[in-house]
Amino acid sequence: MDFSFSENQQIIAESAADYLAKVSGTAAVRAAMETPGGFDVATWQDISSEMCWQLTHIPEAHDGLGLGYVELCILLEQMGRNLLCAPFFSTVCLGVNALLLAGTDEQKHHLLKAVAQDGTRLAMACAGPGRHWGNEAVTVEYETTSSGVLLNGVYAHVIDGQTADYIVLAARRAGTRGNQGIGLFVVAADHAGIQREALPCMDQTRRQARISCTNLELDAEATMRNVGHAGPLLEQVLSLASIGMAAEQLGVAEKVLELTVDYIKERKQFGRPVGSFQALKHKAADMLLQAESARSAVYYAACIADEALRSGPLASELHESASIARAYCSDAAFVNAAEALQMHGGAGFTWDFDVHLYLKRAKASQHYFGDGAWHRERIARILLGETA
Amino acid sequence: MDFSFSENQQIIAESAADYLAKVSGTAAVRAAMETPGGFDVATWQDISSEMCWQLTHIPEAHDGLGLGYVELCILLEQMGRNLLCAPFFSTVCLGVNALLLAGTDEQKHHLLKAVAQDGTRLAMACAGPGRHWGNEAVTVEYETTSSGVLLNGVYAHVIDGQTADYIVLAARRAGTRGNQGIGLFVVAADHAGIQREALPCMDQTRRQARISCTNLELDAEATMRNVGHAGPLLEQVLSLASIGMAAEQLGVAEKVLELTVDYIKERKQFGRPVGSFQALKHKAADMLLQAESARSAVYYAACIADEALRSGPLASELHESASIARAYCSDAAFVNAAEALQMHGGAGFTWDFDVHLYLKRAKASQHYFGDGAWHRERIARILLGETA
Amino acid sequence: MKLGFTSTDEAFRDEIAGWLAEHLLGEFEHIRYRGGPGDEHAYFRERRAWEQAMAAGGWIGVGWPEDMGGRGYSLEQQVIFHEEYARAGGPGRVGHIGEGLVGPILITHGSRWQQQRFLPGILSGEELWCQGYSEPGAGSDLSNISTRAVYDAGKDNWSITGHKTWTSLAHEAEWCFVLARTDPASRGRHGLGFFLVEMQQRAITVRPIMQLTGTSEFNEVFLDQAICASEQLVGEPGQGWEIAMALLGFERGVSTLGQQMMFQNQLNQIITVARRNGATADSQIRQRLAQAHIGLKIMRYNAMRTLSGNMVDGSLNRAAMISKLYWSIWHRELGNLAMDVLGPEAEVAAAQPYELTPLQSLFLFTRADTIYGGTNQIQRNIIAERSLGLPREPRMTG
Amino acid sequence: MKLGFTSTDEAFRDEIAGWLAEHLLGEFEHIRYRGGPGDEHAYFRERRAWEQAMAAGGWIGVGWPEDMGGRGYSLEQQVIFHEEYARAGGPGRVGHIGEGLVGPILITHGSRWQQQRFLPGILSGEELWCQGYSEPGAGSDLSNISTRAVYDAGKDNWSITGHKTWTSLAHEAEWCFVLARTDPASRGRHGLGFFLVEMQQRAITVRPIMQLTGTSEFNEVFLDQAICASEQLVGEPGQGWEIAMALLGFERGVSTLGQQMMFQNQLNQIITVARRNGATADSQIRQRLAQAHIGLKIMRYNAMRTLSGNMVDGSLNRAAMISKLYWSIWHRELGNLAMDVLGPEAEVAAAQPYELTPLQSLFLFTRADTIYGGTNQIQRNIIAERSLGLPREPRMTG
Repeated sequence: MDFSFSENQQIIAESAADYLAKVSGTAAVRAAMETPGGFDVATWQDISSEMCWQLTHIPEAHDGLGLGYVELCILLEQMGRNLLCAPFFSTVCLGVNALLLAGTDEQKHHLLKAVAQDGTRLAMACAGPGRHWGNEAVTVEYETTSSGVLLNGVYAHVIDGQTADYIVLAARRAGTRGNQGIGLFVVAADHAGIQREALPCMDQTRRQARISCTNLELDAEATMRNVGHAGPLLEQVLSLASIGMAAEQLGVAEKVLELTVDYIKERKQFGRPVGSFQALKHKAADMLLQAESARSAVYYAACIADEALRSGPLASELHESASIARAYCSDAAFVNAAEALQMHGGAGFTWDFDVHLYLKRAKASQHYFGDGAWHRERIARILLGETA
Repeated sequence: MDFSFSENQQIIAESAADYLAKVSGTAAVRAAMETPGGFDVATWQDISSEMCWQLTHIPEAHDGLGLGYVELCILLEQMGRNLLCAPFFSTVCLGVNALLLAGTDEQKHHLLKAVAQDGTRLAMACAGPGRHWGNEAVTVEYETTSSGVLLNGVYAHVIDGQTADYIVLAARRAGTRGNQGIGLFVVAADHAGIQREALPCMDQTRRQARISCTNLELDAEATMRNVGHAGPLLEQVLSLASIGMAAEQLGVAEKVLELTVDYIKERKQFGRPVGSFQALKHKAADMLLQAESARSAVYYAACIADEALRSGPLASELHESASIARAYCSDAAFVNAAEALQMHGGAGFTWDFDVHLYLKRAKASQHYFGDGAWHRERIARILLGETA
Repeated sequence: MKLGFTSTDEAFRDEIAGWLAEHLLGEFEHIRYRGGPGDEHAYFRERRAWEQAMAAGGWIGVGWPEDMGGRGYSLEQQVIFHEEYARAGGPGRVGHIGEGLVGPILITHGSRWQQQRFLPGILSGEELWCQGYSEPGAGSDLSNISTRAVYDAGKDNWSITGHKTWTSLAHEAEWCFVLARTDPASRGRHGLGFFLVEMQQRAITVRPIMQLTGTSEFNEVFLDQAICASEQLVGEPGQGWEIAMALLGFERGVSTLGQQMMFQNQLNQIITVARRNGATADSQIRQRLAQAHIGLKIMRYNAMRTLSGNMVDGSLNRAAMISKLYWSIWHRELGNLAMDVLGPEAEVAAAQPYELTPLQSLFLFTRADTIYGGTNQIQRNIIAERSLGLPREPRMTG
Repeated sequence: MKLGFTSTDEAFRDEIAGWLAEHLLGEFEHIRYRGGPGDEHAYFRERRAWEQAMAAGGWIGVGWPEDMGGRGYSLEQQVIFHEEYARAGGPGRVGHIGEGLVGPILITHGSRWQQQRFLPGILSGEELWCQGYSEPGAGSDLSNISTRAVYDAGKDNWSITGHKTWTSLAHEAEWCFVLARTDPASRGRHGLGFFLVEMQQRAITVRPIMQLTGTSEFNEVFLDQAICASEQLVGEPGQGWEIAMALLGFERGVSTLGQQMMFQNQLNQIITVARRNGATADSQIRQRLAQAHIGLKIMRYNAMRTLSGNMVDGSLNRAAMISKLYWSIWHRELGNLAMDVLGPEAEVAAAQPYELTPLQSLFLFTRADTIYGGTNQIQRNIIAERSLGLPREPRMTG
């Protein structure tokens, strides 16, 4: 048992921090978030072709770096700290994970190579309109035809759906419910039968799209493994994605604490730095507690994610550890960002200070892939042995 | 609209405070709580025959003082502040209210007079074992016989059940559920067929008993109004009782704040009174906010209780205002008592300081007649128009 | 203690409700429910016109004494007035600073000349006011004011130089009341003056502050030797702090009941969303909706207690002391609840580039409720020291 | 980063688990799960015997270096040891202060003589220790110690006079380590000495403190010219504070994992109650049970991080800095949750006159978790100042 970063992992973290300080500083973020696509194409090119971050946990057999989920989360934490505007999360935490778990050899060979070599962007569409995620929220239906399948329906909130090259679609056999009848498909985003509508978002650093499928015809090539029984696969992909987002949230929770500590050391009221007042010191201490605990939850879950991807002995802990990480980090990031804004006083309320960007990212993140209450209820079911 | 105390109400509050300072100081409470019955008989005699507090809201027609529920809550607030050990709440908030709302003229005439003249003690038994209160929690069943009714079953937590002279029993017609088939009965506590077992309690200032009915035979005289359809009456009695207990909780929330403020003004650490440290000052300010808001909730509900007892235009607000008062005051009393203990440091953890007595009363009170979550859920149903 | 209103009061309720129903339409129809906090930048011209329509109807200064041009309404009637105004979706008042703060302070502390000069403009809705309290270096610590006022005996006027911030309406108002230091040697609460300054002068520059919502309703105000005639100093030099504090007292008056009706409208919106998207099936959301409802009811009861304990003079009782802390925390959580009821939808804005929905603005804007007008940290200090008599912090300065 | 244990470690797990299964029965059967915090007064004689049985089995000081009489087990093995001990319901250790605090501090700061004199007694389970830190006037502010130690050159010993409080085991322990002022002119952290004092002397009086539970496991200790031989002073006069702080560091060592297994046992009990009385159908309770589970898991992960960041020397990293604040808040809420899961039943005690159930004791006793060993206010100050480098409060004294 060793729960500290290896030297390599330390180096990855530091170099990522240095790199992102260059390409994703405040100015860069504020520029990228105003662009129609929501990210800077050159930066994405550089990340995908020079840094090759998207290859981190892809096995070498598929031209990946063959590193682990811990290394991936180290990068995601740094991206969260810097509010990196890029289709990285959607491509890697959703797209790549879906391919790794549910892709056919053909699909893996073809698409993972594209991701590796051309910085191809992936996205995943699963939930329909409403407040839910996961299998029960899949509303798009597929029916089998002579030539393949036909998809109809709407996906409400697809992260980076507007700019993705390929999209993984979750659909259910017409008439099924809950975990039943789920199928996964992967298709070029410009495929006829797919309409994409970019949605204006409160958090400008992460975009989402509304995607409609109208008689979308797909053949066997597009069909992923276990069609009609892919519910468990989808749930695994979402848990892996949740762990990745928890890592981003950890980055947010830590960064807002640093911004705040720097500010309250400088800002003076009543003739002393406001950071010398107990009320603010104690809030800062609570923020540290949140951030440090979030760190523990994220990296434990990341280790479990590796187990799951490699079917290790602890693989069965995937959903539990993902929900623990998400339930904790969703709140930690939001609470810390909210406290940070309060502790910045009037300044935090202005557009020019960055705190609000983190507050918006934190709030948006709370609602992807199940909010805190949803994950706690899932934990309760596991705890009380109510799930199979 | 006038939401301040009248002069008379001021006088009632002050004289009650003075009186209770004499008969229910720390020493008196600690003595009374060690007695088998849990209260000092002489004090109860004095309260009931000299002060006649139990007559406060009983109409003059029944030898009462004909004052309002506001006046009653003023007294209950003071009793809460002083942790008065006496069967007042059970007699007045449960027993008397049950008689006023569900008693036959005969029962009112007979029993209210007894309460008025001999300090007769009343109690009410409704909930069976388990975590619930209200109609759905009534598990004792009655069946109609030639001579009257036959009751069988167990009441789990009857406040002052062990020392009451008469007990109001809630039972349901065999086979019914929820609000259906509820009947109320009033019977001498020493009636054959009633077994009473005093329960040792964590809060020594308020006792409860377990009461079993084995083929308890009751005739028409014991049967209260609307037998078989008394669900709504029971719910009203419980709402009135809830408002009364909220008033006690208000008293607790205020008293622990005072104890704490006195303590932290005196106690020195790091060369200054601990009360000069922001962390403690801010907690004290939050405690004041809780106490003041609890006060508003209690006295608004008390006004509504009067409306309900006199079928005024706002009578329909009874359940809502009771749940608002209880949901808020249950938490306010507990949170304030818990903070008070923390702010007393090690001292609050000792038997000799009174804080723990208030903490125990606050915790016990949270669980009578529905906890905070239960009352919030009831509010939600009212808010969303889900109840008839 | 008694609840409810007399039949006279109810008749008055019908009168104001009727008047609003008749007038709050046509050119004003589209500004109903608009212009509240977070939306104060919206439809300014129309709301100024509406202010004057209100004036024409005699609905400004209803609580002022009649000899000051008000209507001397009873407390109950004022409560009813504010309730009905909010219930009808009356737009955010552009004259609220004049009517709610400047008027009352001039009535209690102003000279006869000041009353005659300024009250009519407020009552007619023709002169709007803004407030010049906060400074970059004097946010929570208002006593740290560094704006200076220098008296010119020759011209018999004051020359004011400094930098004010968080001034709403500054770009629209004709007048501003400014807290400035009349004694350059003074510190803290001493040596301050309370000035009534005309905004239309070269010496004053207004710069909007862009907020996290992407909109601007607050401004920075730069005064560079702005001129203020000596009769426009309220009270004496050195009385500024006392007057400023008295004025803050009025913020907690009857208008809070109108604010609460606005809160009620917002809560109702959220409940409507919950009904639509099925959030009412989520037991956590149900608890939080109930909590919001409970909190708002108690806020109202607190206000009723405050008002019953004759607050009209601006003196503070305990229920009043907690009011800012209470409502700001409640409102901030309401904004958060709005987002969580919406769930994933919460992200979707009204339009590109960055036009937010009302509920998104509510969420973001309420983040400031716990900051302006004295942060919650300051509120807690004040409560602890004034209401509970706890010892002051050791002060380094002031 | 890697999770899980090696096969060697797992073999060791079988060994300790096996030993416990064999020995924790018969005369010891009834003390399983007993004697933890809130229950330390229970079965003292049996637990002392058990301590010696542990010693006979060679299970005391497993983490100490071998040349100090320990077994020099690896971190993993120590973790496993504490986990299995708690899993088996091993009773609260009466020797934990000696093994966990005194031993390590003597190993790092003690003289050869002190090591030879005191370590064997700890390893054999024959000499128990208690700690003399807190004083009535020095609770949160440990540096305010007023107990005095006066050196007698003639007798070459120290005479110690003062009043210590919150001393558990004082009435049972043979030895006490006492923080006392060697320089009467000194203040604050300077001029303190760290003494090893024999409890069996007339000059020492022990008075139990009755707690809100009605039981007493803490005591007041009155020293009236208690004698302490000069070789029983650890380090030099004036080094007391440094040594005391180093000792506090050990509190956050591997033993925390054992504590967490005890927490797990308590949570399991609560879940059992919830299953029995239907609380599992209450969505609020479900959320809180999940919250408790999440909190405990993360507490474990925090501890794993702390341990992996070689904490053996007692140095503090960030995850360690928060540990007391974290677990005390979690545990206090667990006690509260226990009551709320029980609902109305929570009130019913075990027996007259005032014998509480284990869950009632948990509820009441955990109220102290956020107080002793540095209140949470102090914990937050330390975290803010040491981990975040925020400025200190202006100090009046010390």
